Formats: sequence, structure tokens, C-alpha cells
Amino acid sequence: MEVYIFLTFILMLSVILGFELIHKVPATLHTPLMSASNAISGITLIGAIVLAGKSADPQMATLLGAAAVAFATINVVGGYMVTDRMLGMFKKKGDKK
Amino acid sequence: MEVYIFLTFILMLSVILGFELIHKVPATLHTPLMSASNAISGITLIGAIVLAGKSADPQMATLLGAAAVAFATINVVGGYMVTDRMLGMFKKKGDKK
Amino acid sequence: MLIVVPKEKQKGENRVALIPEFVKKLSRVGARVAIEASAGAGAGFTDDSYREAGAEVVTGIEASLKDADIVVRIHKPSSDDLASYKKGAISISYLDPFNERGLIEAMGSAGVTGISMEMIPRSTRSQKMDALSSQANLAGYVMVLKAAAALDRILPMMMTPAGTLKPSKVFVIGAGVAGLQAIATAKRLGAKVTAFDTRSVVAEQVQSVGAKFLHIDLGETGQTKDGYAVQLTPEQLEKQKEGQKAEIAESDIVITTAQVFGRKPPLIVTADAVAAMKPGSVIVDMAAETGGNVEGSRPGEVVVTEGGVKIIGTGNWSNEVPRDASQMYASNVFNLIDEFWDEEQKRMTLDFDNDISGCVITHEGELVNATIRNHYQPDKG
Amino acid sequence: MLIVVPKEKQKGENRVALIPEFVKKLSRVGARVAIEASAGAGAGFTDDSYREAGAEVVTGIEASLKDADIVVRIHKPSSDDLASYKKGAISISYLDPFNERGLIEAMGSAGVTGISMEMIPRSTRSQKMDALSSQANLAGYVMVLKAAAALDRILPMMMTPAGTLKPSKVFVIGAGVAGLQAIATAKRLGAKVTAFDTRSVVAEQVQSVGAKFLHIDLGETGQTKDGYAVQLTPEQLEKQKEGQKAEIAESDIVITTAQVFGRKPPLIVTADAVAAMKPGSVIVDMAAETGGNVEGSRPGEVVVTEGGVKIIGTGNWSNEVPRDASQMYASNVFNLIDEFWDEEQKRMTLDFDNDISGCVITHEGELVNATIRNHYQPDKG
Amino acid sequence: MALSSLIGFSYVVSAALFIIGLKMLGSPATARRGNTLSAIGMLIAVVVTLLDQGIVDFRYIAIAVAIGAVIGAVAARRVAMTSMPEMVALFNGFGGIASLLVGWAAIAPDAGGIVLTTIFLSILIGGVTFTGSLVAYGKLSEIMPGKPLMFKGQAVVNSAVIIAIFVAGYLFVQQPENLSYLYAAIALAVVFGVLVVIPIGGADMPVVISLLNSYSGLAACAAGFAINNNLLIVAGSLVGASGIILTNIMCKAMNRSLSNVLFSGFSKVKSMDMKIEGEVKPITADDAFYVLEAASTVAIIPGYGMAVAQAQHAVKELQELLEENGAEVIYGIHPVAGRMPGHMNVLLAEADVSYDLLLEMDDINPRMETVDVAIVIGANDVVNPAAREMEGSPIYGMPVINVDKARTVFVLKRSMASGFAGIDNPLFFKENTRMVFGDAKETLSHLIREFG
Amino acid sequence: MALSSLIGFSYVVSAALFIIGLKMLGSPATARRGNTLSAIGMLIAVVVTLLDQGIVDFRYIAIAVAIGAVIGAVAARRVAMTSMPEMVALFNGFGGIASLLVGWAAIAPDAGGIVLTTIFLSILIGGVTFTGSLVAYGKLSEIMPGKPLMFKGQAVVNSAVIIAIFVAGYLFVQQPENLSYLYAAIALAVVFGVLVVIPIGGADMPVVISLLNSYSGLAACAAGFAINNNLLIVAGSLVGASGIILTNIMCKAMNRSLSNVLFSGFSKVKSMDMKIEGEVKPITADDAFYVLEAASTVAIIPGYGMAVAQAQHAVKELQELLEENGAEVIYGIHPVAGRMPGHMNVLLAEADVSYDLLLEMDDINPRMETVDVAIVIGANDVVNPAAREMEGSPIYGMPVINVDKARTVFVLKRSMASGFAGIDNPLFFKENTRMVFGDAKETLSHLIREFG
Ligand SMILES: NC(=O)c1ccc[n+]([C@@H]2O[C@H](COP(=O)([O-])OP(=O)(O)OC[C@H]3O[C@@H](n4cnc5c(N)ncnc54)[C@H](OP(=O)(O)O)[C@@H]3O)[C@@H](O)[C@H]2O)c1
Ligand SMILES: NC(=O)c1ccc[n+]([C@@H]2O[C@H](COP(=O)([O-])OP(=O)(O)OC[C@H]3O[C@@H](n4cnc5c(N)ncnc54)[C@H](OP(=O)(O)O)[C@@H]3O)[C@@H](O)[C@H]2O)c1
Ligand SMILES: NC(=O)c1ccc[n+]([C@@H]2O[C@H](COP(=O)([O-])OP(=O)(O)OC[C@H]3O[C@@H](n4cnc5c(N)ncnc54)[C@H](O)[C@@H]3O)[C@@H](O)[C@H]2O)c1
Ligand SMILES: NC(=O)c1ccc[n+]([C@@H]2O[C@H](COP(=O)([O-])OP(=O)(O)OC[C@H]3O[C@@H](n4cnc5c(N)ncnc54)[C@H](O)[C@@H]3O)[C@@H](O)[C@H]2O)c1
Repeated sequence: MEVYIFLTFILMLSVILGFELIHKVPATLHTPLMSASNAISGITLIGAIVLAGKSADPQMATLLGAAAVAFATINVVGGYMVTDRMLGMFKKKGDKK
Repeated sequence: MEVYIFLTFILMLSVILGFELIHKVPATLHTPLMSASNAISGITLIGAIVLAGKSADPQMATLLGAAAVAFATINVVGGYMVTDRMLGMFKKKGDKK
Repeated sequence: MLIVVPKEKQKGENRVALIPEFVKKLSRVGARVAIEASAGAGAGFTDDSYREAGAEVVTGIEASLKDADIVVRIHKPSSDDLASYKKGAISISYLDPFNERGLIEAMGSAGVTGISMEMIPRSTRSQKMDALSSQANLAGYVMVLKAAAALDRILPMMMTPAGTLKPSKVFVIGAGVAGLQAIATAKRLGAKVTAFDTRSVVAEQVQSVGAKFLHIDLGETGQTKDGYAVQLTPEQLEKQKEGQKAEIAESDIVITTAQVFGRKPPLIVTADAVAAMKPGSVIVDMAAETGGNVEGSRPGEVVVTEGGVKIIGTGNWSNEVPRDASQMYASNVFNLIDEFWDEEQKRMTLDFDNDISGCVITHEGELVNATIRNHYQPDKG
Repeated sequence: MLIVVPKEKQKGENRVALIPEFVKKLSRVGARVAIEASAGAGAGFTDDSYREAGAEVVTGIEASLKDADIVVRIHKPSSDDLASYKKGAISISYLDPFNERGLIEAMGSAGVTGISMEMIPRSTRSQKMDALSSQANLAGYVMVLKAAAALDRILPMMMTPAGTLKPSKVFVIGAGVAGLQAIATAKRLGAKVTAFDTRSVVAEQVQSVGAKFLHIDLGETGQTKDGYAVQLTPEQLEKQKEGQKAEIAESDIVITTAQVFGRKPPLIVTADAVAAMKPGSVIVDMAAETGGNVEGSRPGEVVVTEGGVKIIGTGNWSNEVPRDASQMYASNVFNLIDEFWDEEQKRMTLDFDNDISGCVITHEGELVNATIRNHYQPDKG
Repeated sequence: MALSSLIGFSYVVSAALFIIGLKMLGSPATARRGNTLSAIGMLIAVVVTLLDQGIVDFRYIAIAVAIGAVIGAVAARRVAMTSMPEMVALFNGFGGIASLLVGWAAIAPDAGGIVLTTIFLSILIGGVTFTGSLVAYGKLSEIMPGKPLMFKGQAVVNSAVIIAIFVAGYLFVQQPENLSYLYAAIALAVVFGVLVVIPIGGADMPVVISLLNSYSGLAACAAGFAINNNLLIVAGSLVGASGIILTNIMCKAMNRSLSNVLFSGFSKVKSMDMKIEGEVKPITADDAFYVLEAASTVAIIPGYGMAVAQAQHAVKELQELLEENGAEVIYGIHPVAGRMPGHMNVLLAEADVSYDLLLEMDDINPRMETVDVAIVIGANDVVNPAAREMEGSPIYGMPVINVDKARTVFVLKRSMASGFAGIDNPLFFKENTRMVFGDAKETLSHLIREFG
Repeated sequence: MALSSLIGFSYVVSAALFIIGLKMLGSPATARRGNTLSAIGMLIAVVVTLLDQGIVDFRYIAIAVAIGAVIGAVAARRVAMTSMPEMVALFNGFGGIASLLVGWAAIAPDAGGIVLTTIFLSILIGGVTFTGSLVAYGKLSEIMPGKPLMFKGQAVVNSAVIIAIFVAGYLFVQQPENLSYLYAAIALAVVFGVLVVIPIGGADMPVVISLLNSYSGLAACAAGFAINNNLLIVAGSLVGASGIILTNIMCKAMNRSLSNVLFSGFSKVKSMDMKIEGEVKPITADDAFYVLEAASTVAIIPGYGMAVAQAQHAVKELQELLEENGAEVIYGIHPVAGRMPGHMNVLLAEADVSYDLLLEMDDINPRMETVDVAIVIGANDVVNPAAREMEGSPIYGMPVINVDKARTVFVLKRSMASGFAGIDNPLFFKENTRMVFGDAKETLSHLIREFG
């Protein structure tokens, strides 16, 4: 039980923090920001890793975990890289001014 | 050990949140804000309560706890009330405009 | 269709009723234009420039007048002029229809279609033909320049090493088109401007050009549907004079533009109000030529009172900036012709369903304008 | 100490060298003031107002002049006047010392202390006594008003139902005190203003009143320590004329204020530049009376060229706003007397350690001013 | 330090990096560094997780990571700049399916009710995110038709699916061992994802993706509860919360409410035969700001109301801010605007607006179609399309400034009152018009501060 | 639900209330409600804590709470409005001692190293906060002399105490059973609190209190670790972090850096014989804003630089914002300001500044002493006190606008360059002058946005 209280605490704090952080973002940053936070949501990867590595036998859970790892990795790697590309463009546009 | 990780998580989140919250406060609110957060810091009260109630024998810890309760209560009760008085004044000043 | 523009005959008149720009536009829609030689000289338009624009420049205009389908002038034609017009010709000019009964009847009997630029209705749509507005607007500007030139002080405030010069105070009475432009111009030059008008909607308009409105409680005043002022009752006029007194006395410049449509302008600044002003102060009476808002103003003259106050009654204000004034008048005339232009027949055809035809006074021998008919024969209706 | 203010004799002069406000201040520090009857009339100050301020109003001024310790005027005294001054009297007025050798020598021999208002140094501290600046400032304003009145157009832009009137273009050559005020005034009235000056620091000043600076590369130009312009070489002048050409041709109003301290003003607008302007355009030559910046300008007159360009050379500009001009001149004079006032002895005592004494030309029979001495006898040093 | 603490504290560090990274992503100057920090946080988290003693076999992990990384990297590198949005949608979908799989894999025979509930949520949200994102991808890449897809009885079907999901969820938590409930839940989630997104138009997809992104955060969060992992919770809820806010901001920038975006498709089916003309759409200055901020051509049309409010200085200030923001600003001056000829000129000259920016009606009208936002400041008659459209109108035939041809029109006035001519203005009811009610000067000051 | 979970979840709620309360306290409109929410959070926390099964005896608690509540309530009610700051200091001190006591009471024979460390921190920070606050209280209520108290060798003593604290801490954690280390630590903490605050001047006390407040938050946080309590950690670290930020803001509003506040006392001892005249104190527009915001009379002195920057419209805008903020704004126009007579008048009229606000030099100078902030906008010669003070100066004797007599002077210019007269300006080096470098218009725009 105790653990859930901690988790709830963390949840509450993170949610408020999330709201506070994205206060007023200029429209030009909407897409990169969305894309970056999308990459962050690929954090499931670490859950997947644990599940995928749980046993050497290709059990159901292991396979599911491995699939999850693959998908999450696409999300993470692709997400960060795409964001970086977008922001790179930005930089150039900003510099021109 | 596990517990400390949770606590650290919570600490990290709260500290960042604290920084985020008090971004740009008008000078007129400095004193009330200080006073209110001072009252919040009286939260030690709940720690003190647990310690003060731990046993019926007036052990060292109990006495210390009771003293802590008294001091913390002053801090909490006085702090919130003073803040409220200050903010009350404010209201009136604001209304005149 | 031949449009003829005679040179204005009135003394000192520099404006011209059409400028090359609009000659060109008229030619483009299919009209011929003939203009009297040197008609545009006073406004800075050479005969050559008219020729380039496609007009015929004529030395003796009488011959052309005989053929003219439309005659465009600024000032009203004389009865003699009318004699040479052909039947059915259209005459466009100021007509002063409320006072020129004789002329209008002559037009009627000559079978000339008389259009009065004063009678263009005051609707949003017809504003582009409204010469009263366009010329009044320039008048507002000119009156301030004249007043500033006559004043022994400068208008703006200046804090200088040789002391502070306070801003001059300007009081504008009547804030119609001319009044508003006068306010804006005086404001631009840095004066402290106050204004008054009997129509209550004007208060906001005055503030919208950055000046102060003087509130005088006159009771009910009202305005016509065309936005013109309604005549005040004698009591109201008295209240107004009383209410303005202090403001006039402490003003360096007073500009009066009060008009009541179809009537003599009200006399609103009396001799004792003038006497209370500082020596060296200036009054501009826009209405001096038509009766005057200011006691003691003389049409066409600058009067200096015993108390050292200058009353400027020059009149014909927009004539001081003849180039712009001609451009605007010509634009108004062009828009009017264009409104009734029949593209196929390439001629001007009056359409009496169009509101704007309210400016037509006589047509085919008849006095068609109801307002004017009413004015001459109030009982007949 | 008796301060005497004669009425100005120059034709058309409306200003007066002292106004009641400063008479009062002078009385307060212990001076007596005598003023010729009706001296202040042109500027709007009655004899009564002087009396109230504590002055003696005198009808025949000659008697008072004999007793005068200080004589204050605007224009220089005549040699005849000098005859009646007592020895040691102080004369304060414009003197035109670079050109009035005879007069100054007469002063010297009469033992009169001659102070020239033109020679007040141009330091921050002495600005309050600087009549050249204070009058030039008003001149800037007046020139624009005159030009606007003479122009056949209005200055501001107007987008109206009768078409758009483009803003007039004003070009100001020479952006010293008068030029800057002219720029600011034209700008206020809504004109599109460009300016040029040979001194490079002026570009920023022009922009600081919201106008555009015309950049012409003349090479090294420079200015004196007093901030006056240095004379251009003939080549530079040629370059300037070339560079201005296009701007002048498309301007509606050109105002010239170029001066070189102690010399004849440069001729910078030639007849062909004038000819290239549109008919109806206006030129104001501030320097017309002292030689002229514009070819064809005539002192005190308005010339209309063949091409229809008006060249205004009226001169004595600040005299058009005599009330403010008198106030500022009087303030300058008062500040000057006050600077050298000895409170205990209640008299004006010149102190040659004070920079401002640079305005003293003759003292105790000597030509004490080095610049002027140098100007007359360049070799002697 | 014990390994588990090392992992734990490293997670704290990763979480902090995510937070800081997100914050930095909110400002153009720091965004790129923010993204890098966030990626570093992710790297740390992955690396320390591999140290987990529960992991006995790295084979599958290695293969899966390799496959995922290659696909992700290639896709990210290859995609054309213009196709970024659909790529993000696709990635998002993968995040969703990952959550679904993790939830599924986490099912343990001994799991309690809470764990099972969170597992179910993880599967449900993951599934919805997955197929929803795929549909969004399809619409954006034009594999599917972009326009809202609707069918009769859609509302009924949707409701049925929702109820079924609840039922399946309940049964699953009660009898986790009965796999058919699990499969049913998965199937329903997947179907629901499709149903939710198809009735939304292609133009609204960015908002949908942002919302689904927020969901994928929530899915991760639920997975975190299921497998008892802090970092998943922190990261997931950060993404969830910031995603919601971002969605909201995007809606405002598009001049829409979230519910309007999500349910407009549905409601249209119901109201097919209702007339929805004549609706006035007010907007706050705050929201107007978002639209202005994204505009690259802005036309300002002043009228008498600007004069009354004496707002000319504020107008100039806004112009400068818009220009700094990279927009082109022009003014359209109608010849009869105001109450005297040249009224607007006097005021704008006072505020030192350059003459070159003032366009006559005939010059601005042809350009109007390329204008992103036309701001009508206290003008009424001079922008009244009735002059063009309504034969009976007293101003019919008078040329007006055709602001209604601009992409978006903001009308700043105090009320719905008519102007000098006393006639109603159909402009206020046009699809692309937003009314910003209030004194013009105050509204402008508000906008100006938003730019701060 | 189990009792412990109830308590746990209630703590989550209290924490959320604290957070929301704090956020609301940041804006005048919501501050009071924020305070109430925060108090409700506290009430909930206290009530549920009483349900804790560890509590076997309520007697002491009841008595202690009663005493504390009465004292707190009476003190809060009685205190004069003007003595609020010292009251807050006192309350803060009580918070500190409470932390100290909690730490002390939490010492258990079986405690591990981490727990002991946190206990020690709790005691240390609590002690410092306690006596530090008491000294601050003394200085504010003028029981003690307000001026910085310094003595020879202060730095040495301080260093010695710090070292001793470290040593005591180390020994305490190693041998918690040896109470003498504990007492030593307490004594040192208490002494250190006094030492830290006495060299700081009375005027700087608000900053010190805010800082000590932040410390008391940290102490609570440490106590939370010591007794393993989430809520203490959350609340404590919130207070700690927000306190630091607030301290920083207050420093800026006072035109000081934090280290300058804390150590100015110390450094003065060292640099007694150094001349510190002639120091230029630049300040950013951000920081200038805080000072302006608190000002109730502002004088604006424009000069040629305002004209060059064409900043007149921005000046007017700032004037309006200041007025909205409740300040009185006047302009002081020097007769020779600018480069032509009446230069400032032309520009200010263009920006529509009311003539009534323009004061001549002779009218503004007598009022200057009552002016909180004089903003010199691109003026130089006309505000040069050398004209009054330096006999040799070429402008000696010329009357100038005596801005240096105002409480604070901001000089907006681009550099230290001299003006038209080409002479240096001692104003820039005065104690109460702050230079805001940069183009005047940009600086003003910046300030204007800060007001948004
Ligand atoms: N230019 C001329 O020479 C001249 C002369 C006389 C008449 N007119 C006529 O005036 C009209 C000019 O057209 P227009 O579009 O400029 O003006 P308009 O049609 O009169 O409309 C002005 C609008 O401004 C709004 N307004 C007033 N005060 C405001 C404030 N403080 N803040 C925000 N909005 C405010 C009013 O709506 P709310 O009340 O809802 O705020 C009103 O609808 C034409 O019909 C023209 O014919 C022109
Ligand atoms: N009023 C007249 O008729 C007249 C005529 C001629 C001369 N003067 C003389 O001019 C002087 C007027 O005094 P003042 O105090 O107004 O001006 P000032 O002494 O010339 O000083 C102006 C200051 O403005 C600063 N500045 C310039 N551009 C700026 C910008 N864009 N943003 C911010 N600051 C800017 C300059 O410093 P930075 O370069 O560091 O920015 C300069 O020190 C007096 O000495 C007077 O005698 C007056
Ligand atoms: N809609 C349009 O197209 C259009 C065009 C032009 C003018 N107008 C409106 O028509 C109205 C009249 O304009 P105008 O300038 O031709 O008017 P005008 O020349 O007839 O009169 C000038 C002003 O004098 C005022 N006045 C009358 N008696 C007065 C008195 N005793 N004291 C003070 N002021 C007095 C009138 O109210 C008017 O404002 C204005 O409101 C103007 O805005 C409308
Ligand atoms: N410090 C003070 O107190 C003070 C007081 C008054 C004036 N000033 C300064 O003194 C300077 C001169 O002022 P002024 O108005 O008496 O000057 P001025 O009357 O001697 O000359 C007028 C202007 O003509 C310019 N000029 C000369 N030759 C020219 C040419 N060929 N083409 C174009 N322009 C030419 C000059 O540069 C000057 O700006 C100004 O910079 C003014 O700011 C200073």
C-alpha cells in the first residue's frame, strides 16, 4: 500500500509540474514540442526492457516485451531525431533574422 | 533503501515545482507570500505530533515533541492569520482603484 | 457627349472644376471635354496638361457652350450664361438653391437640367460626390493656417532656455466637417483645443481627434436625418452664448463654423464676447460670407477691433489651396457623372430612383426638387 | 541704475526688447526702467502694463537716453543715437559686428560699452541669453507657416472619399536651430520631411525630430567649437548642389537656413534647381536679407519665378509672432543683465573672467572683442 | 551503493532531465538543447535499466532495440520536412502499442485488483492511442481521405463500444485468468481508437495527435503503476499533462474549442439539416494572440472606433511587435473611415505610422486573399460586405474593404451595435470572423502584453 | 481503506493544496484564497496525523497545540500592521526551533547513517533559523541596533564555527549515543545563526527573513527525511525552493545581489580604508522593473537620447502603465533638453502626453526629494550635478534638474559617453543611481512588457 501513496504523490507532483511547464508556448514550437514529448512517452521502453529480459525462454511475456521494446525504441529514437531535425531548421530560420 | 528513492523523487519534483511557482511575484506581494510560505514550513508540526504522542510516559522524545508541537503551532496558526490580515488590507487598497 | 468647363469668373477664384486626371477618365468612358484656355492656371494645371489628357482647349468658350451636353463649373452660372445653353443641357455647379430663386427659375424655363452640388445627399454612399464636405475639409485646414499666421504667438508649447511659451488655446465652435479638420490641424500644431457643437453626437467625434469638448446644457437639440444641425430656439442660443463666454475670453484663437442647413448661419459670438478677448487674439468666421457667426465680421475682410482682436472673414477658404481643392471638386464631379453614366449610350442619364438624384433641382423645365419647391412655396407643399 | 528701452524704429518691427514681466524682475533686483511710449504696442503690451510692472513710460526718449546706464534694443542703435549716450553707458542689442565697423568704432570713441547679442557664446550655460537661437527657433516655425500658406496644396496626407491627397514633400537645407524647428513644424503638419546639413552630427538630430536625412558625401566638413558650420570649399559646394538636385525637384516646399558664422551665407540653390521645381512650389530663403541661399530671392519680398515657383524672402521671421519673440528676447536680455548683476551695488558689472563676456565688443573706449578685432585687421592678430 | 538504489537515483536524474528538457523546449532559444537533455535522460534510464538484476537474458532486448533503433533512425532521417506531422503520428502510435504490450506482458497470475486495473488502463489507452494515431497518420499522409468520415448511427455505435469496454474491463479485473476478456479488451480498444479519429477532419489532425500524445503519456503512466516504476509515472504524467495543455493551446491557435474539434464530426451528422448561419463567434484577446502570433501577413483596418478609443499609439505598437515577430503589416484606409476626411491619416501620423504602409482601398483589396489576419479596429460601415452582397442595402454598390476575404478577421469593437450608417453588418456572422469585444485600446494593450 | 493509506492519500491532498495555494499567492487577485487553501491543507494534514496509530497519548499534544494556537492567534491579531515583518521573523524562528526539536526527538538508538545525517541537518538548519530569526526580529523591532554589527576577526570566528559544525556533525553521525556531540551541534547551530545575521543591516532584514524562511523549509524537509514523512518533504522543499526564488526577487527589487546583502557586512570590515566612490552600478531592465513597480511617484526626465531613440511613444505607454499601477508620474523638462528649443515638447505632444504633466525645471526640483524613482531617458547635461557641485565645470552655475535628490535614479543610455557639452557626469556614480544601458526605446519596451 505504502508504495501506492508514494506513486500517487509522484503522480500528483508530476501532473502539476507538467501543467506549469507548458505555460505559453509560441505556435512555432507546437510541433517540435509535441514530437519531443512524444519521444518522452516512449519511456515505456524501460518497462518493456525489464519484461523482455525476464527469462531466457521465449515465454509469452518475454515475446510481448520484446515487441514492446522494438516499438518503443522506434518511438524514442525516431522521436528525438525528428525533433532535432525540426529544431535544426528553426535555428537557421532564426539566424537569418 | 527503496523508500529513499521515492523520497528523493518527491524532493526533486517539489523543488522544481517550487522554483516554477514563484516566477514573477509583484513586489507588493513579497511580504504576504513570505509569511504564507513561512506558515507552510510549520508543517514540522505533523512530525512533532507523531513524536509527541508516541508514548504516555514523559520521555525525553515526548517532551521534545510536545515543545516542537507548541512552537510549530505558533508558527502555523500565527503565520496563516498574519498573512490573512495582510492580504485583507490589500483587498481594500485594491478596491479603491 | 460634350462636357464643357468654362474658366471661373469670380474674382480671385483659382480653382477649376475639372483637372486633367479626370478629363482623362471621362475621355476613357467616352465623353469629349472642352475647357476654356487657362482655366486651370490658378490651380497649377497648364493648358498643355489638359491637352495631353485629351481635352480640347478653347479660347472663346461661348461657341462650345452652345454645343455642351454638360457644363461643369464651381460657381453658379449667370443668367446670361444660361441663354447660350442648349435645351436639355446639364449644368453642374454650386447653385445656392435656397437663395437663387431667380436663377433656378431661369434654368427651368431654359429647359436646362440644373444640378446643385450642395444638394448631394449626406449618405455614406454619396460621400464621394459631396463637394460641400470635400471643400469644407480643406477649409478647416486653411482656417487654422490663417489664424496661426495672424496670431502674434505660436501655437505649440515650448519649454526653452528663454522661458516657457504656453500652448495657445484654440476654441472651435461647430464641429462638422470643417470644424473637425480645424480641430485636428490645430491639435497637430500643438495647440490646446476645445470645441463645441449643438449636436450631441459630436462630443465623441471631437474627442476622437484628441480635443476637449465643452459641455453646455442646451436641452433637446437634435439633428436632421442627413446629419445637419437643427436651428436652436432663441433661449437655447442665449444659453450657448453664456456657456461659451469664459472659453472664448481665454482663447487665443476662436474658429466658428456653425451652419444650419438651408438657413442663415446663427450669430453665436457677440461683440461683447469679442471684446472680452485678449488683444492680439484671432477669430476666424467661416460663415462671414453668408451672414456670419461673429458679430462684426465682414465678408472677405480682416477686421481689427478696437480691443485689438482680428476677425478674419476672408471666405472661399478652400481656394487658398486651389490645387488640392480642384482635385477634390473634380473628383466629386467625376463621381457624380460616373454614377449616372450610361455605358452603352455613352451619356449621362439621370435616374430618379437613385437617392443621389436629390441633387437635381430642375429637369425638363420643371423644378423637380421637393425640398427647394417647399422652400419657395411653403404653403403649397 | 537706469535701463532705457527705446521703441524700435525699423519699419514693420513689432517686437520690443523688454516686456513687463522682466521689467518687474529688474525692478525687483533694484534697477529703474524707462520705456518709450507705445514701444510694446506691436507685440501686444500696453503702456499701462509696463507702468504696472514698475516702468516709467516716457514720450520723448532722448532725455532718458542721456541718463541711461543701460540701453536695451533689438536692432542696433544709429550713430546719431550714440551721440546722446553718456560715457560708460552699456548698449545691448544686435550689432552685426562683422559688418558694422563704423558703428562699432563710433561706440568705441563714445566710450560706450557695446554688447552684441549675436556674440553670446554657444555654450550650454549661456543658452538662456542666446537671442540668435531663441529668434531662430521662432523663425523655423514661422517659415513653415508662411510656406504652407503660400503653397497651393495642403501638407498632410488625406485619404478621402474625393481621392487621396499625397503628403507634401518638404526639404530643409541647413538644420541648425531654425532648420530643426522648421522640420519639426512641417512634420507636425503631416508633411514628408527630408533635411540636409553639412555638419555630420546633424544627421542624428534630424532623425531625432522624425525626419529623413539626405546623405551627400562631401568629404571632410567639420564645425567650430561653438557648433557653427565651417565654410565649404567650392568643390564641396558643387557636390552639395548636385546631390540636392533631385530632392529639390520633387519637393513642394524647400526651406533654406544655411549660415556660416561671420560670413555671407552660401548660395546653395541655383536658378536651374529652382526651375526644375513644379509650378506652385514654394521656397523659403531664410537668409534672403543677408545675401541669400537661393538664387533669385529678394530680401523682404516674395518673388514668383517664370516657372511658377514662389521664393519667399520676407526676412525678420520671428517678427511675425512678436509677442512670443519679444518675450524670448527680453528673457535673453534679462538673463544677460542678471548674469553680470552686482547685487550689492545694484548695478551691472562686466566680469571678463566669465566666458559670456565674449559678447562685449567695446569697453571703455577699446575694441575688446578679439574675434572682431581679428576680423577687421586680420594681419595684426 | 546497492544496484537497485543506483537505478533508482539514476531514474531521479532522468526524470529531472525530462523536466528541464521540456521546460527548455518551450522557448525557441533553448529548444534544441532541451531536446538533447531529454534524450540524454532517456539514454541514462535505458542504460541503468539494463543493469536490472531481474534481466537474465539480453538477446531479445538486443535484437528488439536494434530493429527499433534502425527503423526509427532511418524513418526520422528520410522523412521529408513536410511530412513531419504524420511521422510524429506514426511514432506516437508505436508508443501506444508499446504500452499495450507492456501492460499485457505485465499480467501476472498473482496480481491484485489495483495492479490489474492499471494494466487494463495501460492496454486500453495504449490500444486507443495506437489505432487512433494510425488513422491520423493515414489522414495526414492522404492514404485515407482527409475529410471527416461519418456514417449513420455513429453515435450509437460509439456508445455501444464504450459500454462494452467498461464491461470487458470489469470482467478482466475480476477474472484475469480468462484470456478472452483480455482479448476482448484489446480488440475494443483498437476499434475505439479508429472510431474516435475517423470523424475528425484532416485539418484538425495536429490537435488530435497532440491529444493522442497526451494519452500515450497516460498509458505509460498506467504501465508505470502496473509494473511499479517511478520513472514511467513521472515521465508519463509529464507528457500527459503537458500534452493536454499543448492541445488546448493548439485549439486556441486554431480558433476552436477542444470539444468542437473532437465532436464537430459527430454533431454534424445530427445537425445535417440545421442552418448554422448567423452565429457570432467571440474570442478573447488571449486567444486572438495565438492566431496573430502565427500570422505572417496582417492587415489593419482602422475606423471611427480607433479614433474614439484613441488607440492609434497602441496600434502602432502592435504593428511593431508583429513586425518583430516576422509578420508583414499593412494598413487599409477606406476613404470614408472616421468622421472627417483624412481622420485616420491624422491619427496614424500622430502615432508615426509610416506613410508607405497606408494602402488605399483599391490597393489593399486585391491583396486581401493573401492576408492571414485582418484586424478591423473600430470600423464597421467601411468593411460591411452588404455593400457588395445585399442589393437592398443603403450602401449597396459602395466599394468597401473586403476584409472577409482574408483568412481570419478579428473585429475589435465594444458591442454588436451598428456604425454611422445604422445598418447591420453580415461580416460579424461570417465563418472566418471572430469578434473581440471591448474598448479597442484595451484590447490592443492586452494583445501587446501577450507579446511580452 | 487502511488507515495508513487514508493518511497517505490525505497527505497527497494537503500537498496539492499547498502547491495550489502557493501558486495563487503569486497574484494579488487570488492571494487571499490561496492562503486559505494552504491553511486548509495544513488542517487536513494535522487532523489525519492525529489518526496515526503510533500516537498513544494525546495529552501533551492537546496541551501543546492549545498553547501554541493561543499564542499564535493572539500575536497575529494584536500585532500592529507596521510590525508585521518582525512578527513573521519571530514565527519563522519558532518554525526553526520546532525542526530542531523534531530532529532531536527523532534520534533513535537504531538509526542508520542516512537518518542520522538528516537528523543532524534538521537540527543544524533549525537552530540557525531559530537564532537567526530572533536576531532579525530584534533588529526589526529595534530591540537591537539596526545597523550592521561588526567586530575585529569576525571572519576568523565565523570560519572556526563552520569548521566546528562539520566536525560535530561527523562525530554525531558516527557516535549518536554520545550526547555531548549532539549538544555541541545544537550550541554551534544556535551561535552560528546569530553570527550570520548580526553583520547585516536592518534595512536588509526582509531579505534575510525570506532566506531564513527558505532555510526553515529545508529544515522541515530534512526532518521529513529523518522521520520518513512525504508531506514534510514536499512542503519543506516547496518552501525552500520558493523561498530562495523570493529572496532573489526581493534582492533585485532592492537593487542588490544576494551575496552583497549577506556579505556586505563582512566585507566592509576588511575594506574600511578603501575608497569605494566612483562605482558605476548597472542594472538590467528586468530588475529595474521591480523597483518601478514598487514606486509611487515617478519623475521622467527626457533628453536628446529620447529623441534619438524616438522613444516618445514608449515613454507615454510606460507612463500609462505606471499610472495604472497606482503611481503618480510627472515629467521634468529642462529648458535646454534636446537640440532645439521645445524639442521635448514636440515629441511628447506627438505621443499625446498631457501638457499638465510637463513640469518646468523650477517646478519639479522642489518636489524631487519626494520622488521614488527618477527615470532619466537619454538626458545627460541637463541632469548633471556638476553644474551644482563642481566649481570648475564649464556648466557650473547652470540650473539642472536635480534627479540625484530622488530616492533612486535610473539613467537610460547606451554607454558612459558624455552629452553635448562633452563633460563627465558624476550623477552616474552616485550611490542611488543605476545605469540601464541600451537604446532607450528598447529598454522602455522591455519595461513595458514586464508590466504585462
Ligand atoms: N470620413 C468622413 O468624412 C465621414 C464623415 C461623416 C460620416 N462618415 C461616415 O462614418 C462611417 C465611417 O465608417 P467607420 O467604419 O469608420 O465607422 P462606423 O461605421 O461608424 O463604425 C465605428 C464602429 O466603431 C465602434 N467603436 C466605437 N468606439 C469604440 C471603442 N472605443 N472601441 C472599439 N470600438 C469602438 C463602434 O461599435 P461599438 O459601439 O460596438 O463599439 C462602431 O460600430 C461611414 O458610414 C461614413 O460615411 C464619414
Ligand atoms: N535645446 C536646445 O536648443 C539645444 C540646442 C543645441 C544644443 N543643446 C545642448 O544639448 C544638451 C541637451 O542636454 P540633454 O541632456 O538633453 O542631452 P545630452 O547631454 O546631449 O545627452 C544625451 C544623451 O543621450 C544618450 N543617447 C543618445 N542616443 C540614445 C539612445 N538611442 N538611447 C538612449 N540614450 C541615448 C547619449 O548617451 P549614450 O551615447 O551613452 O547613449 C547622451 O549622453 C545641452 O548641453 C544643451 O546645451 C541644446
Ligand atoms: N455620411 C456622410 O457621408 C457625411 C458626409 C459629410 C458630412 N456628414 C456629417 O454631416 C454633419 C454636418 O456636417 P457639415 O460640416 O456639413 O455641417 P454644417 O456645415 O451644416 O454645420 C457645421 C456645424 O455647425 C454646427 N452648428 C449649427 N449650429 C450651431 C450652433 N449654434 N453652435 C455650434 N455649432 C452649431 C452643426 O452641428 C455642424 O456640426 C456632420 O456630422 C458630418 O459628419 C456626413
Ligand atoms: N550649446 C548651445 O547652447 C547651443 C545653442 C544654440 C545652438 N547650438 C548649436 O549650434 C549649431 C548652429 O546653430 P545655428 O542654427 O545658429 O547655426 P547657423 O544659423 O549658423 O546655421 C544654420 C545651419 O546651416 C548649416 N549650413 C551651413 N552651411 C551649409 C550648407 N552649405 N549647406 C547646408 N547647411 C549648411 C549649418 O551647419 C547650420 O546647421 C547647432 O548645432 C545648434 O545645435 C548650440
